[in-house]
This record gives sequence, C-alpha cells and structure tokens, in this order.
Amino acid sequence: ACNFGGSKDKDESSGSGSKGGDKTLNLSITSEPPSLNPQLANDSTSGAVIRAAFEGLTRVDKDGNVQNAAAEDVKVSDDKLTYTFKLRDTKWSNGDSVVAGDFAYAWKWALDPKNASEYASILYPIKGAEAYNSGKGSADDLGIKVVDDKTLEVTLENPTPYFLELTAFYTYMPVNEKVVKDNKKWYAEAGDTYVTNGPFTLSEWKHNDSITLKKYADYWDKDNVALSTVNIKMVESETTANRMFKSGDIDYLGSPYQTVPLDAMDAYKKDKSLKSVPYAAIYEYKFNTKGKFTKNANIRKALSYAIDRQGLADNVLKGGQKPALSNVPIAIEGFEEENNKFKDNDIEAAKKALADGMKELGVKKASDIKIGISINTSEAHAAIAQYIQEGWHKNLGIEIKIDNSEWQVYLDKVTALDFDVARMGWIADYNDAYTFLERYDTAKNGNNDTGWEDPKYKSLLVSATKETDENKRLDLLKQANTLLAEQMPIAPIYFYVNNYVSKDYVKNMAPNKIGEIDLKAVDIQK
Amino acid sequence: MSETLLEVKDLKINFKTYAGIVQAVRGVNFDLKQGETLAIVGESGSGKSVTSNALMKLIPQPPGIYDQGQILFEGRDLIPLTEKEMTKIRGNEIAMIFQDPMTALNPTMKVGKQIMEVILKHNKKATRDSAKKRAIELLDEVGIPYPEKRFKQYPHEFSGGMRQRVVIAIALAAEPKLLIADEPTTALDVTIQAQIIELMKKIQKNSNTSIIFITHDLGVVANIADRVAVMYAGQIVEYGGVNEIFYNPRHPYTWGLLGSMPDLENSEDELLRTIPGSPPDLTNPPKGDAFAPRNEFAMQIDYEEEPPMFQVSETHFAKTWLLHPDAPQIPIPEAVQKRIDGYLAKDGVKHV
Amino acid sequence: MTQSFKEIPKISKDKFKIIGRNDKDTEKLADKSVSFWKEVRLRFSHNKLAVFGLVVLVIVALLAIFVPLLSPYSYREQLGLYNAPPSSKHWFGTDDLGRDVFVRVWFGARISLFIGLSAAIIDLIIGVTWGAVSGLLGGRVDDIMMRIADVLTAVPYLLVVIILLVVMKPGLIPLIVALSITGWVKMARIVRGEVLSIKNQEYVLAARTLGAGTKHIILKHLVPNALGAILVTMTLTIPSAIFTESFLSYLGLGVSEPMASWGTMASEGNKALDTAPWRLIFPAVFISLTIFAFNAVGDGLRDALDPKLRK
Amino acid sequence: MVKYILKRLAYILVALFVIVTATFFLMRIAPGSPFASEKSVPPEIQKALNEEYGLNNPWYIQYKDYLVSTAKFDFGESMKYKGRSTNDMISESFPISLTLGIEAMLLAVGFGILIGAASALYHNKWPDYLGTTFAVLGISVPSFILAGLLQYFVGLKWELLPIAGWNGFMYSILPAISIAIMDMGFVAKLTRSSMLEQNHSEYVKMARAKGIGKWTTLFKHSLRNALMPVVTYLGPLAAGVITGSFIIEQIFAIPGLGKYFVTSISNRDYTVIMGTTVFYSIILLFAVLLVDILYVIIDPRIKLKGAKK
Amino acid sequence: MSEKILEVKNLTQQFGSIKAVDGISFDVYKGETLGLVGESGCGKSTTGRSIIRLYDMTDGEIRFKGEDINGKKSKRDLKEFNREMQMIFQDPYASLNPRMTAGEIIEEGFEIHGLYKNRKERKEKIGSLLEVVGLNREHANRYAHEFSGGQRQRIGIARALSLNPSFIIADEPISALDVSIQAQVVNLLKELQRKHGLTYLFIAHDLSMVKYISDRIAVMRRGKILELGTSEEIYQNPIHPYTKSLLSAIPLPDPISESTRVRIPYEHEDTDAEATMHEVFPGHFVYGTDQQIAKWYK
Ligand SMILES: Nc1ncnc2c1ncn2[C@@H]1O[C@H](COP(=O)(O)OP(=O)(O)OP(=O)(O)O)[C@@H](O)[C@H]1O
Ligand SMILES: Nc1ncnc2c1ncn2[C@@H]1O[C@H](COP(=O)(O)OP(=O)(O)OP(=O)(O)O)[C@@H](O)[C@H]1O
Ligand SMILES: [Mg+2]
Ligand SMILES: [Mg+2]
Repeated sequence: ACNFGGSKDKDESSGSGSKGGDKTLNLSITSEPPSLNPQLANDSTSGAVIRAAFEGLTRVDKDGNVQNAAAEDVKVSDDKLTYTFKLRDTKWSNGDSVVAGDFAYAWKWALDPKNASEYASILYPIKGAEAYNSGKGSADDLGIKVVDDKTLEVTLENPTPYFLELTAFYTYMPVNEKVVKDNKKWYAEAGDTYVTNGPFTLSEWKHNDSITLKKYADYWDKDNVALSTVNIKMVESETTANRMFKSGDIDYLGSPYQTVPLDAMDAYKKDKSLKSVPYAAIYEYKFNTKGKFTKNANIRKALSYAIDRQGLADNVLKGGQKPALSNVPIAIEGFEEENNKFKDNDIEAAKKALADGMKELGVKKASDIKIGISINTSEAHAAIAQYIQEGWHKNLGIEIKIDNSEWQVYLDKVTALDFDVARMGWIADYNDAYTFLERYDTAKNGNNDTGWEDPKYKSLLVSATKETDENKRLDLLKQANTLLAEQMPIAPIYFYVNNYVSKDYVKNMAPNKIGEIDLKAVDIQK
Repeated sequence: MSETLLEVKDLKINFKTYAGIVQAVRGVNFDLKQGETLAIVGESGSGKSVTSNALMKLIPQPPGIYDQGQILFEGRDLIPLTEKEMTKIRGNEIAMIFQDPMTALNPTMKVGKQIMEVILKHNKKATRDSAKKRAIELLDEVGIPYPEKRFKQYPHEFSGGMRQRVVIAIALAAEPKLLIADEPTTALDVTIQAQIIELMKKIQKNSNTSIIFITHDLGVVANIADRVAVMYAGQIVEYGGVNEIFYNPRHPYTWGLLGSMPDLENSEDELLRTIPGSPPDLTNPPKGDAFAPRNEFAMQIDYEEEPPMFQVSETHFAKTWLLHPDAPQIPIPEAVQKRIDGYLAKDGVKHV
Repeated sequence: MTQSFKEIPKISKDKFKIIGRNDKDTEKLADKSVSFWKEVRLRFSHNKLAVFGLVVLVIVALLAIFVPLLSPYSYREQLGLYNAPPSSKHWFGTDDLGRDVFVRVWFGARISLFIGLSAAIIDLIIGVTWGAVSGLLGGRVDDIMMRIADVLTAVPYLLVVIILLVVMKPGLIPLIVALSITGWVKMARIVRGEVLSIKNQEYVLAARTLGAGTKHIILKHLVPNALGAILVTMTLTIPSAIFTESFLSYLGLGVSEPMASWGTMASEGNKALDTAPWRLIFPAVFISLTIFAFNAVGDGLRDALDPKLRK
Repeated sequence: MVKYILKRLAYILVALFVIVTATFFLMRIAPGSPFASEKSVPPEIQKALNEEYGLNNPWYIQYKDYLVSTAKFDFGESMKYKGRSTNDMISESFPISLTLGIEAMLLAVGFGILIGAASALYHNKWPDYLGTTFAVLGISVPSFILAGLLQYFVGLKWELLPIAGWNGFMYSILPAISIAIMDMGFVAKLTRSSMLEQNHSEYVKMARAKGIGKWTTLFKHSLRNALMPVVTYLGPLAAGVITGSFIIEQIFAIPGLGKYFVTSISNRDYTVIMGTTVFYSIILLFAVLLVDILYVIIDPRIKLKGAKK
Repeated sequence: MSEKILEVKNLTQQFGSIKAVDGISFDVYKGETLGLVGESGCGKSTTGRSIIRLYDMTDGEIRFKGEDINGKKSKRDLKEFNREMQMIFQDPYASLNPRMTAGEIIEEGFEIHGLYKNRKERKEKIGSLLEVVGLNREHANRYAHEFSGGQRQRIGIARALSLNPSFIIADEPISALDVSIQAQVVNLLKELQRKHGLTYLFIAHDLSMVKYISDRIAVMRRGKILELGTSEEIYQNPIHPYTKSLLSAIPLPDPISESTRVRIPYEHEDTDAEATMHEVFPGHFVYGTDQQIAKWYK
C-alpha cells in the first residue's frame, strides 16, 4: 500500500532549474484551483493557471498595457459600442484552428444561466448579456457575432473604455467548441480533453498536489516564451512556502500565487529582496449605516480619522502599503492624485467629529459608545483590527470589541448588516475606478454591505456609464468618490501592494497593477 | 538418611515500604534432605511465601532486601548469584508451584507451549518435536486425559484442578531436584486437593524430588509432610518430624493451630478454639516473643526477651520460654490433648 | 538447626510466671498503621517527578494570577516596540503588535488553565458518568450508549462549532459548550472499560444486595476505584483541550482579541519561528511544562491511589 | 461470532443513518453556501447554481437524495472543485493519508510499546524515568509545534529531509513523526501501566520461576496480555490517523484526505462534507468493531457475545 | 420442624449455553443453617446469588417468607427484601471497597435505606455493630487494607447485619482465611445465630467446617443437588457415591491415619432423564434413578 504519488525521477529533473535550453520555473500556489474551466473559474488561483494556458483576444502585459493576442487587430466603432476582432491564425493544442466561433461559444456558454457561471457578470458590458444571463433575454439577442472564422464582432451595452482589458480576463478566454461539446468534464483533469491555446499546456495535474505546465510548441508567439516548464506546487501554509523558497524549492514567492508571510517581511526588507508593486485593490472598513452608533456620519468620520494608517502600514503590514484616504486606489489611472480626501491619523478632527456625533446621538460619555469590529479569521485581519482597536480605544476612549467569525458565518453577518464595523477588501478585475465605485450604487447591491445609498451618487454613476468622453467620465467618477468620503459609509484603510520575493535568476516576473503575472514573459537566466 | 540438598541459614528478608521497613522473615533456619518433604505452616502473613520466593530469588528488589543469611543449595549459596545465573537454576534445579492455578498460567498462551518453553529453555538438546513429545508425556503423567488434544488448548478451557496439574507438569518438566509448592491446593476443593496431593507423592516417589510444601491446612500437612516447620511472625517457632508436631506439639501457637481445626466429632454446641488477636506488625516487631500478646500462657520473660530454640528431641525444636527448665510445666491444653488422644486411639485400634 | 540453638540462658525465676495474653492488644491494629490518605500523601511525596509537577503547577498558577496584576504593562497595550527580542525590560520580548510577551504569556495562562480545568471537569461530569452508566448497565443500553459516542465522534465537529458560533455570543461559555460536545468521549470509553472489570467485584455485588441503586454504585464504588484510569485520561484531556481552544478561537468561538491564550499565542508564534522565535518558544515551553506537570501529578496520584500497589 | 458481527453491522447501519441525518441538518442550519464569496454572486446565478446542485428542492427531498447517495456510495460532484466527483477526491487522497497514517501508527505503536515495556521492565530505575519523561514530553508537545520545529530545523536548517511535499518515502518521515509523537507518548504510558499490572501477576512470576529471562518473559508473556487497553485506544486512533490530519497535511503540503474534512466544511461543499463524513464514519465504526474482534484474537478467554468479560 | 423461610423450586440459571444451576429444589427452615457443599464451579454461588436476586433466574420459583421474590416489583418492596436477606462474600479482600473506611462500609446500608438519619445515632449504631463482630469502635475510621483477613471478613459480616436481616447467605465466608481465623469467623456466625435467631445458607467446600456449623447439608455437583439431609445423616450415612467420595477426601490433622487413608474416587454415572429426588430416610434425599439408589444403598 505504498503510494507516495508521482514518479520520482521526473521530479528530480524538473527541480534542478534550467539545464541548457530547459528552463524550469518552480512556483507555489495556496490551494488546488477550484476550476480550470475559464468560464467557471472565479478565483485568482485558478485564474493564474488559466491565464498561462489560454490566450484571450488580448493580453495585459507586465506593465499593465493591453496587447493584442489571439486577435491580430481590433477595430472600435466611433460610438465605442462595436468592437471588431480579427483573429490571428493560431492553433489549439489538439491541432484545431482557433476560430471566432470558439470565443462566441465560450462567452455564450458562460452567459447561459443554466451553466451558472459565477463570474458571468464580467461579460455584462456586452449587449444583452445581463438580460440573457438573468433569464430575461435570449442568446440570439446577444451582441456577439461570428462574422467568419477569423472575425468576431461584439456590440456593447454602453461605451466601456476598459473593454479590451476585459477581453484579457479569463472568463473571456475561448474554449475549443468541439472538445467541450463532446465532454462535459473536459476541464477536470489534465489530458487529451484539456485543450488550450495559450503559451503553455497543462501537462500534469496532480490534484491537491501540483500542476505542471509545459511550453506549447505550436504557440504563435513561441519565440517570446522563455520557460519550458512551470511546476506549480500547492502549498497552503505561507510559512511552509516561505521555507521552501528559502531552501530553493521554489523560485518565486508572493502575489498572485502566494503571500509573503507577515512575519518574514522584516527579514526580506532587511536584505532588500522584498519587492512591492502597486495594486489596484483596497482594504476597507465598512460601517453599518443602520447601526446604533455608526448610523451617524460624524461618528463614522471620527472613527475613520482616528486610524493611524501609516503606522499600521509600517508596523503591522510592513509591505509598503499606502494609507488609503480615498476609496479608489492610486493604482487606478486618473486617481493617482485623489488620495487626499482627509488627513491620516487626524486625532483632533476625530475628536471633534466624535463630539458632534455624540451630541447628535445624545450620548454623554465616549465610553458609552460600544462598537464591534467584525473580522473573519485570518492573521492579518486580526492584527489590523487589534491595531485599530487600540488606537480607537486610546484616542477616542470608546469601547471596542473584536468579533471574529468563520468566513462563511462572517459573510452572512456582513450581508445581514449584523455588525458595526466590518473589514472587506476589493480587488479590481480591470483597471478602472468604476469597479470600486459601482458597489455603492444602491443599498441592494450585493457588494455594498453598508446599507448606505444616495440618489445623487447613483445618478453620478449612471451618467458616467453613458459618457463617451474619457475625461468627463473620469470627472463624474471623481465626484462620486468625493461624495463617498463626505458621507464615509466606508473607512478606507490602505491600498494593497503586491509583495514578492524571487530568486535572482528569475527575470521579468512581477505582478502588474491588477495583480497578474504573465508567465509568457518570465525568463530564467542562471 | 540421604544427603542434604538445601540448607537455609539465618535468612532475614526485609521490605522497604512507606510505613517503614517490614521485617518479613526474621532469621529462618532449616534444611532439607533429598527425597524429603518439609511442610511450612503458619497463618497468613507469617512469611511463608516470602521464604519460599526467597529460595528462588524471586523477591522483587526493590522493595525487597536480602538482609542476612545464606541459602545453600547443594552447598552453593544462591544469594550472591546474578539474575542470569539464577535463570539457569530456576525451573531447572528448583521449580515452583503457585497457589492460584487460575492466575499462574498465561491466559493467552496455549498450555502446551507453556510446558515446552521450560523444556526448550533448560535442555539444550531438545528440539521442538522432542519438547512437544515430552510435554504431552508430562500432561499424561500428571493425569490429564487426551493430552494431545489438551496440548493445544488455552488455560481457560481447563478446570481449576486441571490447571494445577498443568502447573505441576511445568514444574516437573526439567526434572528439578527441589520442588517448592506454595499453597498448591488452597484454591481447590477437597476432592481435587486430594488428587493433587496423591500426584505429588507419586512424583516424589518416582524421582526422589525434595519438596517444600507450604500450606495452612494442617490436614494436608499431616498427609504429605515428613517434617514440619511452624512459622509465626517471620520466624520458625516449632520444627520437627510430622508425628512430633501433631502428637507432641510444644509451642502454644501450634496448640492454637491444632485446636482451631474443627473435627468431625466436634459437637456443634461448643465453640471452636481460636487464637485471639491478630499477628504483630512486622514493621515494628515486638520485643520478646512475638506470640506473647496472644498467648494465654505468656510469661513475664516473653514480653522482654526473645526465646531461643529449645530442643525437645533429636529432631524436634520449639522456640518458647515454656521449655525453659525454670518455666512452669504447662501441659498441652485439654481440648487439643483430647483430640490427639482420640486420633491416637483410633489409629491404635487400626494399626497396633 | 544447631546454629540458633544456644545454651539455655540463665534467667531469674520470677520472670517465669504466667501472666497470660495481653488482652488490650489483641484486637488492636498495628498502631503505626498509616491512614489511607496519609499513605497516599507519603507515596505521592516520594515520587520526585510528581512533586516537581505539583510545584510547577503551583508556580504557574501563582504567576498567572499575579503577573497580569503586577506587571507595568497590560496584555493589550501596544508599546510601539515591534518584535523585540527578550531584554531586561521585556523578559520574553514583544510581539508583532508591540505587546509585552511576558504579560501575555501569563494572561494566556489564565485562559488556558481555565480551559484545561473546565475540560477536566467536563470529563468528570459527562465522560465518567456516561462511561460508568454504560459499563454498569451493560447489554443493550451499553451498546446504544457506545454507538452514540461513536456517532458523536463521527459527526463533523467543525460544523457543530459553526452552528454554535451562530447561536451563541463568543466567549468562554460557548467555548466550554464546544469542548463538552465530544471532549468526553475518550474518557467515557476508558471509564467503561474500567467499570466492566470493577462491576463484578464482590464489593459492588455487596452494595447491590444492600439495595443500592445505579447512582449510588457509580458514585461510591465505580468512580473511586476507576480513579487511576480517570486521572491518566484527564492528563490527556487537558492538553487536547488547550489546543482545541486555540482552534476554536481561530474560528471565533473563544475569547476575542486582544486577549490571548497559550494555544493562540503558540499557533501565532509558530508562524514567527524563523524570525521571532521567542513568540513561539515561551508559550510553547509553558504549555509543555504545564502539561508535563499535569502528567507527572496525574501519574503520581494514580500510583499513590492504586490499591493494587499497596499491601 | 457470525451472529455477533451481523448484529454489529446492523448497529453500524443505524449509526450511519444517524450520522448522515445529523450531518445533513447541521449542514443545512449552518450559515453560508457553497457559492458564497467576497464578491457577491448575482441572485440569478445563485439560483441557477442552486438548481444545478439540487439545493432549491425542499429539505426532505434533499435529505432523501443524500440518503440515497449514501446508500449508493456516490456522493456526486464537489460544489467547490468543479467537475470533480467526491468519490474521486476521496479515492485519490485517501491512499496518501493511509500510507502516512500507517507509517505514523507503526511509529506510535511500535515505539510506544517498546518504550512502555522497557519502562515497566525497569520500573523505578533510570530507563523507566527516561522512558516516562520521553512519553510525557511526547504528549505535551503539540503536533503543530513539533511539525514546525522539525520542518525548520531538519528541513530548512540542516537540510536532512525535504521541507514539504509528497514525493517518496523521505517526504513522509517528518509528517509521520509529527503525527505519531503524541500517540506514541500515550501508548507508552498505557503500555507501561498495563505492563506493570501484568508484572505483578502470578503468571509472570511463574514464567520467571521457570527460568525464563526478563525480556523473553516480556515479549512472550506479559506483552500480549498488556495489550488490551492499548488496543481499545488504537481503534478510534487508527480511524483518525489513517484518514489524515488537517494540520500536518497543511504544514507539509501533503495531498491527503485530512484537509477535506476541514476545507469542505469551510467551503460548505455539501457533497464533499457528506462524502468525507460517511467515509470517516465507516472507517471509525469498523475500527471500533475490529477492536472488539481483536480482543478475541488477543485474549482467547473473551467470547463475542455482546458484552466483553 | 419450624416454618419454612425460603422455598426454592426447580431453580435454573443459565449463562449462555452453560446451565450453572439445573433445576434444584430445597427449603430452608427458620433459624437453621443449611450447608451447601460441592466442588468448585458446581453452581453454589450462582444458587446463592439467584436467591438474593443478583441474577435474574432463568426458570423456577423462589419463595421467601411465602412470597415469590420475582413477584416483588416495586422499589419499596425490593428495599424491604434487601433488608430481610443479606449476603456475606467469599473474598474478604475483594468484597470490601478499598476506598472506603470500615465505618463507611457499614454505613452504606443506612444511607441506601435512609435509616438513622441522626448523625450521632448512626455513629452509635456503627460502633455497636463493630462491637458485635468483635472489633473496636475506633476501627470505624480505618480503611479495609489496614485489617487482617479475619477482621475484614468481620466487617463484611457487620455490613450484612447492618440492616437486621433474618436470612443470611454466606458464600464461602471462610475459604480464603487461614485456620485460626476461620475459627474466629465461624464462632462469630454461630454466636450471632444464637442471639438473633438468624437463618443461614452456608456455602463452602470445606466439609469439616460445614459439618460443624450446619444443621442440614446439601451436596451439589454440576448444577444439581445430589444429596440432602441432616449433617449427622450425611456424615454417618452417606448414600450417593459422590458424597462418599467427598467425605473420603477430607484430610485430618492425624499423620498416622493420613498415611494409610484411601480416597474413594468418584466415577460419574450417567443419570438419565428419569433421575429424581428420593427420600431415602425421612428428611434425607438422594438424587438418582430407582436402580441407582437401590445399588448405592446397600
Ligand atoms: N512486596 C512486598 N512489599 C512489602 N511487604 C511485603 C511484600 N511481600 C510480602 N510482604 C510482607 O511480608 C510479610 C510476609 O508475607 P508472606 O506473603 O510471606 O505471608 P504468607 O505467610 O505467605 O501468607 P499467606 O498465607 O497469606 O500467603 C507480610 O507481612 C507482608 O505484608
Ligand atoms: N456471570 C456468569 N456468566 C457466565 N457464567 C457464569 C457466571 N457466573 C457463573 N458462571 C458459571 O456457572 C458455573 C457455576 O458457577 P458458580 O460460581 O456458581 O460455582 P461455585 O460452585 O460457586 O464455584 P466456586 O466454588 O468456585 O465458587 C461455572 O461454570 C461458572 O463458570
Ligand atoms: Mg503466601
Ligand atoms: Mg462460588
């Protein structure tokens, strides 16, 4: 009964990096990817693998720029509502040609409510997509048209300036229609059915253990793919992954595959190996605007002002995170200068706001204010909460309790507004402020979780969607952002950065602003 | 008589306990000749088992301490021997039968294997086959029917009497020169007891084994012993040939023992004679004669000084001041004497 | 025989007057007899390891009581000195939020010791009762009770805890409820085994002929005589409860941050082993030391109470 | 015997039924859903998902479905890992946990008994103190701390063994030790006290009176009799160990079954929860039964009649 | 003869496939001692325990003071029964809870039956019971292991007496004791019987003691009573070959006669289904077929 998985010799050869032309990259991800079906995937782990194995119409390169990929050429109509993609001559890993129909099939499949794709909403910019996906429209009304094998025409609902970024997103990846139709579970294992068109093929998938990607020999741009093999180990524990990195078992540690453990930050900072790149993502504390105390905007402001964000970033997070003084990350184009809606750690202002708020609420003593910080169980959340708790307690004299819950219980509580202050994070799927601001359009929005809504705010967002002029649109979004800071339904805490460490011989490997790494560009030079 | 096999000289054994040092055996002397049976009697706690275990060096150390004395087996003192040297003697030269046949056999090992084990251990030439053959023979010898079948059974499939026979078979397996039987029949009922005693006698006759037989049942002693040692509080208080002890007991404790036996002629109305009180605490043995506090004939001297062994006859000794020439002549208590006379009369009728 | 046979000594004649037995003494027990509890105490105090364990427990308890009261720092105060190694000011160093580990260790001791003792009490109340009743009644009742225990160990514990999390406010009480759900099963199994052998002892039969009921037999006869096994099992329950607590705290069922227990400190510290080992070492050492002490005391008591080892 | 086993099998069936029922209701009462995530899923898709997995049916239909699937040992597809069947997940990961578990059991039982036996044999002498101290240390060092220490020192600092992963025997040593150590300590303690008891028994004295050496007496006589309490403890232990330990698998990145017991629950992956629970229950219930049968093998006096003794 | 206190009719006790007691019948009269002897494992203890309801009997009927003991169902009746009938156990070591003091052991019955609620009264009662069995009041605070075997057995007797029973089953109360202590215990039992008019069922395998203490004796073998009669009858005039064999095996403290004694071995004769109890003499019963009885009685 000896089953240690896998054959030994294979692994030994792959572990030793590049020998001659054989360039191997060793990585670790935190868990088994829940699904390697591009249309079913809904998490970054799966996304990281899918992105290497599939090729969308476009790719986002390591600098965050959109490049044509499967599409050779894109034409955008003047009203910015019609996109015509001309496809390159590329091949699926089983030899079939990649045709426009494969894209159309994949997108329609994702939008088909029967298939229950959890990320289908990212296709909603396409005309008729939302209606079809929510069972109100039909597939025939979708703005997806296969003109011929090499031409795909897409009509949008609204002008969507970031649409070409979306077409690089994994839900927009094509699938080989024939293979998928033949085998419903084509994506469950590596093998003949897992047909891809990206720079790498999935050569082995040992569930829960490891994934091996091999360079795709017939890839159209194969000359620009340096790596021959990528070994991806699934290592749940950060500490273990960190030790594996130190011992050389893996070559790269950090976003988006794994996190550099908090406790290791100092050491890596000391030897200057820790790298931080900005990330279009925010860590925030949501206020329950229906709560006993947090319904009062002044109280909310007091709490928000009295957070020492810089101290938190320096002492607790240590990864070079930026204090968030606005609800849209500085990594978002056009919002670089917007991070100044209030002052960090402004105790004076906080005290004043608190006094005002107490007056409005009729509360006599600050210690009568009892507020709970709800977090879910995870190391950094607890440390952050404790840091903030101590600050609030010390500076404002209010009583804070930390309420720690299991993840799903936590989600339930947040949705039910069963909290005072709750932590949340939001990561951009595409580099645009809309993804951050859209969440608060109505109280009913599934991602709002504060109970807050404002008709003015909503109308600003609606106008922005319709707006075809880039600058005007940006301005509308900035107005909305300012409005959020005034009412403070959420206290922004910090903007994420992507931290990572990598071995010297790993080149061109860094996450971009939306936290992705294009393995196509990575090289190993020993 | 034949030569002396075992000589125990001034053996003292102590146990270290939290309550203090228990002087379990306080200077015991006796000897044993080949083919002879010595019975040791005495009440519970008098040191019979400790003495017999000491002969095999089976006293656990700690807490046991061989404080003093010698155990000369065929002239060789066993006390200084190492554990390893002892394993050659145990089971081979000296064998032991334990009191409780229910617990003396390993419940999870087949009976045959338990016998073979000794044979293989002590007979270098024995093979598994020969050992098995011998084991079956032994089972047959001790009177177990269907020995081949029984060989393969577990102890719990045997009755108490049968188990004691197996224990005896094990003891005999290496043809020991000395057999120590520590209350081998106390746990058995009378009919089986009688069978076992007959068996032991037969074995002794056949192989001229010496036997030390420990019991508190005087009836059994009368049946099996050549000589008798009566123990009290870690000492031998009377010692002599079996007839001397039974028909001419000299120590008041022996009187007490004999008197407390009911006998079939006893009328039911009279109470049995008892020895009142309980044995002394051996952590702190009393000064003088340990039996004095329970002795209706105790004298002043008994509370002050330990009596020496007085010689009654060539072979009969007793450790009581009553035998001192200055002591009042105390006759054997009436009830005991009456009983002895009764027996003698009956025997006389039969044998004279 | 000749050896002990000396010449008949000359002794004054009046010593040979019969004065009979010493009536007073006859039914007296050995006067130097040691009472049961005194002997237990003696035996225990002769067991060096057990005494050591007891001393450790007392010291740990005292430190847990007094250090948080007397220390210049509080368990939650963030001193701005992050991950500082042990020094004369902070004996056990500071943690990632700049709190004094020494105070936190002894604050954590309060919670962990409380949990450990609660678990022991749960074991006693539920586990012992369950095992004793099951073993004593036997037959079908026994079958069913033991299958219930099996079922309890098989139903996913985490799910039960999650549901508790929903219905109860976090704190010590739900923690104890969570520990009570399955913590006692091992104890029940072991007590049942003991009871099966004790219940046929003659003194139990004697109690039954006196008309004793189940409760009486369990409390007076079975439990006291299974005490050895109970103690040994309890020494195992305590550590497992201390670790279960850290797991439950992780899920949000235990005491809430910034309070700490040894278990949570150790599992947090475990991540910092490579960089700030003092955050692991101190809680871990005290956990181990305390459990070691509980074991030593438990074993010592077991041996001291064991009537079989006594004569 | 046959009758007894049949009766026990019936009990196992009843117990399984109870377990499935309890798990089902707990699962349904617990907040959250398999499809919940930080980014909320639009209600329409939520509905479609529920429909796909039959979660829109009334509870009694779902309950019936679980009972049926349990009866058929086919638990359906995982709700979290798309396209993966629960049965596959178990059958792929169980052999790994089993291998590791058996290794750990061998360590725990082998060394535990050896240490316990040696301690008993040299009662109150230095091997006893050494063995007892070692056993108690084993109990008092939590497995996750030991695992971390081993990984850090043996794996990273001294580079003697791999840090993590599952690629051959060398990879299994550290995790097996981490799993085994606590049970090793307890087995050693149990063996010691049980051996001491046996050593006071008449038959051991008898064996010594036969002239048999200490160690031979130990191995041939007292050990087997002393094993009973150890066996009682081993049944549930084995069930737990061979089905994997979440923490150890997590620390050493082992693709075993243990992690599913925890992750399936935090994911609310209903089918996998049910599958792993039933799987574990069967192993546990059979382990308990096996122990009762083992009793008879170890001790010929015991007859299977229902009650022991 | 005086009235029957206990009637046992066709008592059968089965453990699994073993018939430990196989349809035995006898009566016990008020104030007498009935001795029950037989080889080990013949069902003596089982008989005693069935009578005191430690076992639920498989078949048969037991009447105590005219009432069917299995008919007693209510808790109160059961307690009443327990007060009337008590048992003394064989093993003075195993029958006393090592964790209790002598006082607590004796007190147990009071506690269960709620007697002598007053502390002083209770203490007084315990003290007087200890004195009755020949121990001192001070012994109440001592634990069982501090007593000698004989003293322990006396504590067991005090416990049995604590509820003032009228009927006592003594299950080999002396076989674990040595001779001098056996005598103490037997004397005590006799004296108690004389003073309190107790009735005993005295179980033993030592015939000399049984003969001494019993008025009548029943000889058991393999779950059946083979012979029953007055002590005199059984000793002077045994009829069943098994009884004869038993008697011949008693060793006497008389070396000369012992050296010549011949034991009569018992050859088991199959008694077929027809075997019944025959009253050979008034009050002297023998179990066997008609021919067997005729053969034996010659
Ligand atoms: N291991 C021991 N530790 C302490 N004391 C002991 C030990 N073994 C025996 N003793 C003491 O030695 C004394 C003699 O005991 P021993 O077993 O020899 O008596 P015995 O004559 O064989 O009695 P019995 O008829 O009950 O077998 C007793 O007082 C007993 O308490
Ligand atoms: N609880 C029980 N379960 C199964 N069998 C039993 C039980 N009690 C007694 N027996 C069996 O019943 C038979 C009679 O046992 P019992 O104890 O009545 O004999 P006994 O005459 O008292 O013997 P002893 O003289 O050894 O005490 C024996 O074969 C015994 O094994
Ligand atoms: Mg003895
Ligand atoms: Mg009996």
